[in-house]
Amino acid sequence: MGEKRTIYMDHSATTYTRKEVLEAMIPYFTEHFGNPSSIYGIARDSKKAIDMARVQTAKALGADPDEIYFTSGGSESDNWAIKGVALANRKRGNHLITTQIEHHAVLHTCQFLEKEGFEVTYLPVDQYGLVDPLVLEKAITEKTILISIMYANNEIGTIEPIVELGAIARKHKVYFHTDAVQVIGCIPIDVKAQNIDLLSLSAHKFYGPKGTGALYVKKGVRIDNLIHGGGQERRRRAGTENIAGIVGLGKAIEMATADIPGHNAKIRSMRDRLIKGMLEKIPNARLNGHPEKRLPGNVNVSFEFIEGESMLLWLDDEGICASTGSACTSGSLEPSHVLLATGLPVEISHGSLRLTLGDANMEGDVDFVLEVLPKVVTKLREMSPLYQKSGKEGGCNVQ
Amino acid sequence: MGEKRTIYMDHSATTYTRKEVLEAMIPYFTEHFGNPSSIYGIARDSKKAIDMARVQTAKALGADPDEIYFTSGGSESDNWAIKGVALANRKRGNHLITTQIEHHAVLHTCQFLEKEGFEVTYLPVDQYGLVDPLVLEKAITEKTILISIMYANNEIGTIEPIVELGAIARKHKVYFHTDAVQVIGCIPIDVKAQNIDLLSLSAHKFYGPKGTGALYVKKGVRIDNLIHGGGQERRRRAGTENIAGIVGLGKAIEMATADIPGHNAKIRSMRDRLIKGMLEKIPNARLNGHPEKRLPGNVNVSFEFIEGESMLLWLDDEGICASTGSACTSGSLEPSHVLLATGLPVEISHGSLRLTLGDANMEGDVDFVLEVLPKVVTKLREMSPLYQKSGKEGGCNVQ
Amino acid sequence: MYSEKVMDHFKNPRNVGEIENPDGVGEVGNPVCGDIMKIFLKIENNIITDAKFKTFGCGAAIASSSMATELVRGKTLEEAWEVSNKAVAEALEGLPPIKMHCSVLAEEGIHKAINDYRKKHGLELWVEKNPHAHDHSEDPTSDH
Amino acid sequence: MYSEKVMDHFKNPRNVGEIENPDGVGEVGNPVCGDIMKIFLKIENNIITDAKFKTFGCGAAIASSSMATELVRGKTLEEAWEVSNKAVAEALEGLPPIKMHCSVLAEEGIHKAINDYRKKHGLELWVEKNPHAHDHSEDPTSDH
Ligand SMILES: Cc1ncc(COP(=O)(O)O)c(C=O)c1O
Ligand SMILES: Cc1ncc(COP(=O)(O)O)c(C=O)c1O
Repeated sequence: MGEKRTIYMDHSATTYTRKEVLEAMIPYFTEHFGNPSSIYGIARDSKKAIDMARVQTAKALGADPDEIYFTSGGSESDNWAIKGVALANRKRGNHLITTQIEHHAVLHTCQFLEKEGFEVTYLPVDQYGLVDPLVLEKAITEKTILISIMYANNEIGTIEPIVELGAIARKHKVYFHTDAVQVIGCIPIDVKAQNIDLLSLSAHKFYGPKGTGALYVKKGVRIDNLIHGGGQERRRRAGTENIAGIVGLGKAIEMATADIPGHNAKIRSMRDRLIKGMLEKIPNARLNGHPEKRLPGNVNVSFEFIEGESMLLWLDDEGICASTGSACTSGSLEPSHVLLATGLPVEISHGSLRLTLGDANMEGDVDFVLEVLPKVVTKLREMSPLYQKSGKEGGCNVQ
Repeated sequence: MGEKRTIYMDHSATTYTRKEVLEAMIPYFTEHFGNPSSIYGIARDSKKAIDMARVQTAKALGADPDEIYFTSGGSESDNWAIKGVALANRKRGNHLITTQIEHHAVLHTCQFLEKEGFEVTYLPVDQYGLVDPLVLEKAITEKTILISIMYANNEIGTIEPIVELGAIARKHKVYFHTDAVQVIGCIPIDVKAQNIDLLSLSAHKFYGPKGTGALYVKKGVRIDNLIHGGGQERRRRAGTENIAGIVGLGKAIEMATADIPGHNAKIRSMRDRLIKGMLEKIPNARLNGHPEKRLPGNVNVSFEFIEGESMLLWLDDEGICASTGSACTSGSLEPSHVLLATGLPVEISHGSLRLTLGDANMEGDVDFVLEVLPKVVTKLREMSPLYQKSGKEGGCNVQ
Repeated sequence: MYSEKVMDHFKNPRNVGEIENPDGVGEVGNPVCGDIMKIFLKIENNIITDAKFKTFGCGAAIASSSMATELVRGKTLEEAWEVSNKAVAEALEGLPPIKMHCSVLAEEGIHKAINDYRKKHGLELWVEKNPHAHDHSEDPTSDH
Repeated sequence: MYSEKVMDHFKNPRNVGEIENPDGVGEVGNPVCGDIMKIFLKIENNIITDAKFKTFGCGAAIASSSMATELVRGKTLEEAWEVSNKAVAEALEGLPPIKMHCSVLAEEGIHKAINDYRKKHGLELWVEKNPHAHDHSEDPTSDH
């Protein structure tokens, strides 16, 4: 695969660390390496750097700095938010509400809590992946202590009506958590205006380093610790701080939120051209997710009669980095739980492709994908026993 | 405090990241940044890098690579080991054994489990901080499912008889976890020969980056996940991998364990000269911890009649970075739980100083500290109402 | 994640296509599970003179079909019946553990096509020795 | 963590020492808690003409003793009694929340020394207005 250009269209899986971000981080490995809990000079430098990252993060979310807690990433933030609130509020009730299309960091945490005696309602979504606020409201019981609904879905890019959903939670005095891992830099966040009590984010989704995230916890929310130990993060998250990572997160969120409309306009125009081109050039293809309420960089299309991984391998051969479901499950044999929740038939969901655009892309990348992809689909369809050259009615020829 | 030289004697709190380690990490931020769960080329590079770090870590511990799980640090590893084993083995029993001198990452985790219905025995230690294997054996009941004893203490440097303690655990078929955060690069580890079932470590204690650690879990040990979600770390620890951090951990552990005897010889000779000099030059001072069974870099001395923080501030003024108890609690008003467990009176434990030597030190640093410290102690004693110039009998003049 | 051999057979699959008027056909798998293999055999004098396939599935499924058809060509039916999933996986220089079922599918496809032929010719159907004898064990040369 | 003013009073503490034949002495705190302050006052015509201290404690404890003795010098006993812990902390340009108790200790030390004087002179002892009135609140200018 030699010297070919790499076209990275998997920004929802992870992003590179921006140059400016890495540069901001470097001094904290070797020079200002002191443990921020110590009192001497070099430790005070680390402490100041963390304080600054906290201010940057708070500003990007419309929060107070002392509502921001740094973690090791989106998964830890999700685990902490959900287990922490569940355990701390057990006396008030044992019912949680989430959706069928959450990331596994939320779903598996909820399943863990079910084993511990909690009850969880997994809300359905419509064909576009949208949660219906009325359905949420009906699901709330006297025992509901937490609602956790993602801001936007990582696979199909659907943006949920968070403000409305949060307002319902608030009306019923139930804590509202949102997994905003995919939206930082794409949707302006204002936790106060948007009725959010807890919010998870992860730096490597917005050109920051991997292994660093944050949880916003509104002042007054009752939450247990997930990682117990030393007094870091105002006694709420133990462990010597990943100073360089935190500095990187702060810098990255500042840069990612500096001009969201400008960033989105550029990405969205590439995305729309890509979707249009794919659907025009390739028959028996359908767009997953919502046509408008979708992340600016997200393209998710299903191609009948073929399987996703073999598409990825061919695209990789052409230097195109893409994914099927979410990256974490692409080693798996199960079809995407998100696509199934939108009602897509299992056999078709196997043939879905996710391309997520971001700062690494240029218009030419779109052209190249539109040139390569139809050939790949044709090649695979030609060897598929499901594909009848006669046309669409090929369908699924189950034994 | 301007242009003065900084003498870093707080290696147990954290270390700088070694130059070679940082260099190994850099490409994984910007170039090989792919999500290792993906299948395309750049993601395979990340995957390979993680595999290599796993091999390096396994080798340093005498473990198999697939017994190593990367985490966000020592605290997470401790939390995971203890909660994970406790929850997964609840049916067999609800009793845990640990010691009174563990790091808070262990102690607070155990306290959390006590709230969840587990019973915990906190073993006492002798005046040197040693756990008595006979006392451990007596504490084991039919319900004991986990014994967690640190390899060496972070405050007083005492090295526990881990091999013997582990053998007792094995004899009684109880899982044995050790917090080895302080010993990597100081004591050769061989988990098989040393009867260890679970072992926590943290990269920033051996010249690796902060925010990365590992948990060794012997094959077959029943353990629940702590962070649920994606399938990373063979489905045991969710979250997009901190690739750069993991690469740094691998490189750091390889370098730290390449020549342990040589490293220790150098550090130990500085340590011994420092201890000897301090005790000779400063009256009413006593060494905490064991005279021989102690970490090569650890010096922990109590000075009567004065308080630790004011010592630290004066030392900082001279460019010397030191600590009182462990870094995480140095913002706290409580005297060290470790010193109290060794039987040191509270008022004296307030006046203790920890100096931990490491690769940043040279012989000249020892001379400088031996020159400065006696003056600091004298100055503070002169303003202490507890100090009677007449001599030792001053003692503690409690109201 | 895949060996070079797998990638070679994925990118340059041997024997793709259908055989007109095949002597035996076997279709296995299920689109719901994400893979279907259809094996076509030409059989003359108890010998497989041609083998082709069509496959809907992942890289490993395509490579396994390609390799399996390669392996049975020129063999007697008895010999072809003995081509195990393990043999397919080994010929591919290993498959990741979660992909071992693809080689199983290929073995089953061949068996089904052979029995299709035997049925058409009024011969007694051969039975799988032990449906659980397929080697699903982890392949130490690969990882997932 | 400490303001410049705290560091100045810690590094160059004013009024360290004992007063020979003091008119009032107050010792407060407890070595078990990690701080003891002993305040010595020289009082002439109801006015504090000299104040000294000896302190066992952290940086904030030493700085608070230094500042408190500075603040009461030259004051009448009535005025000195009104020097609150908050005044001490403010004069130090703030103390970290977990260190506010050091300023409380300083106030108490002064009070105790004044009452020691009053007792020696057969005067009625003054009582703390409200033992809980000390300002322990978080100081927004600092952090811990
Ligand atoms: C003995 C011991 N255990 C656990 C930890 C926690 O490690 P970390 O701060 O990397 O989470 C530390 C250090 O802070 C330690 O010294
Ligand atoms: C929506 C969503 N939530 C949570 C996560 C988990 O974040 P991380 O991998 O940083 O732990 C991801 C990404 O993997 C995600 O897309």
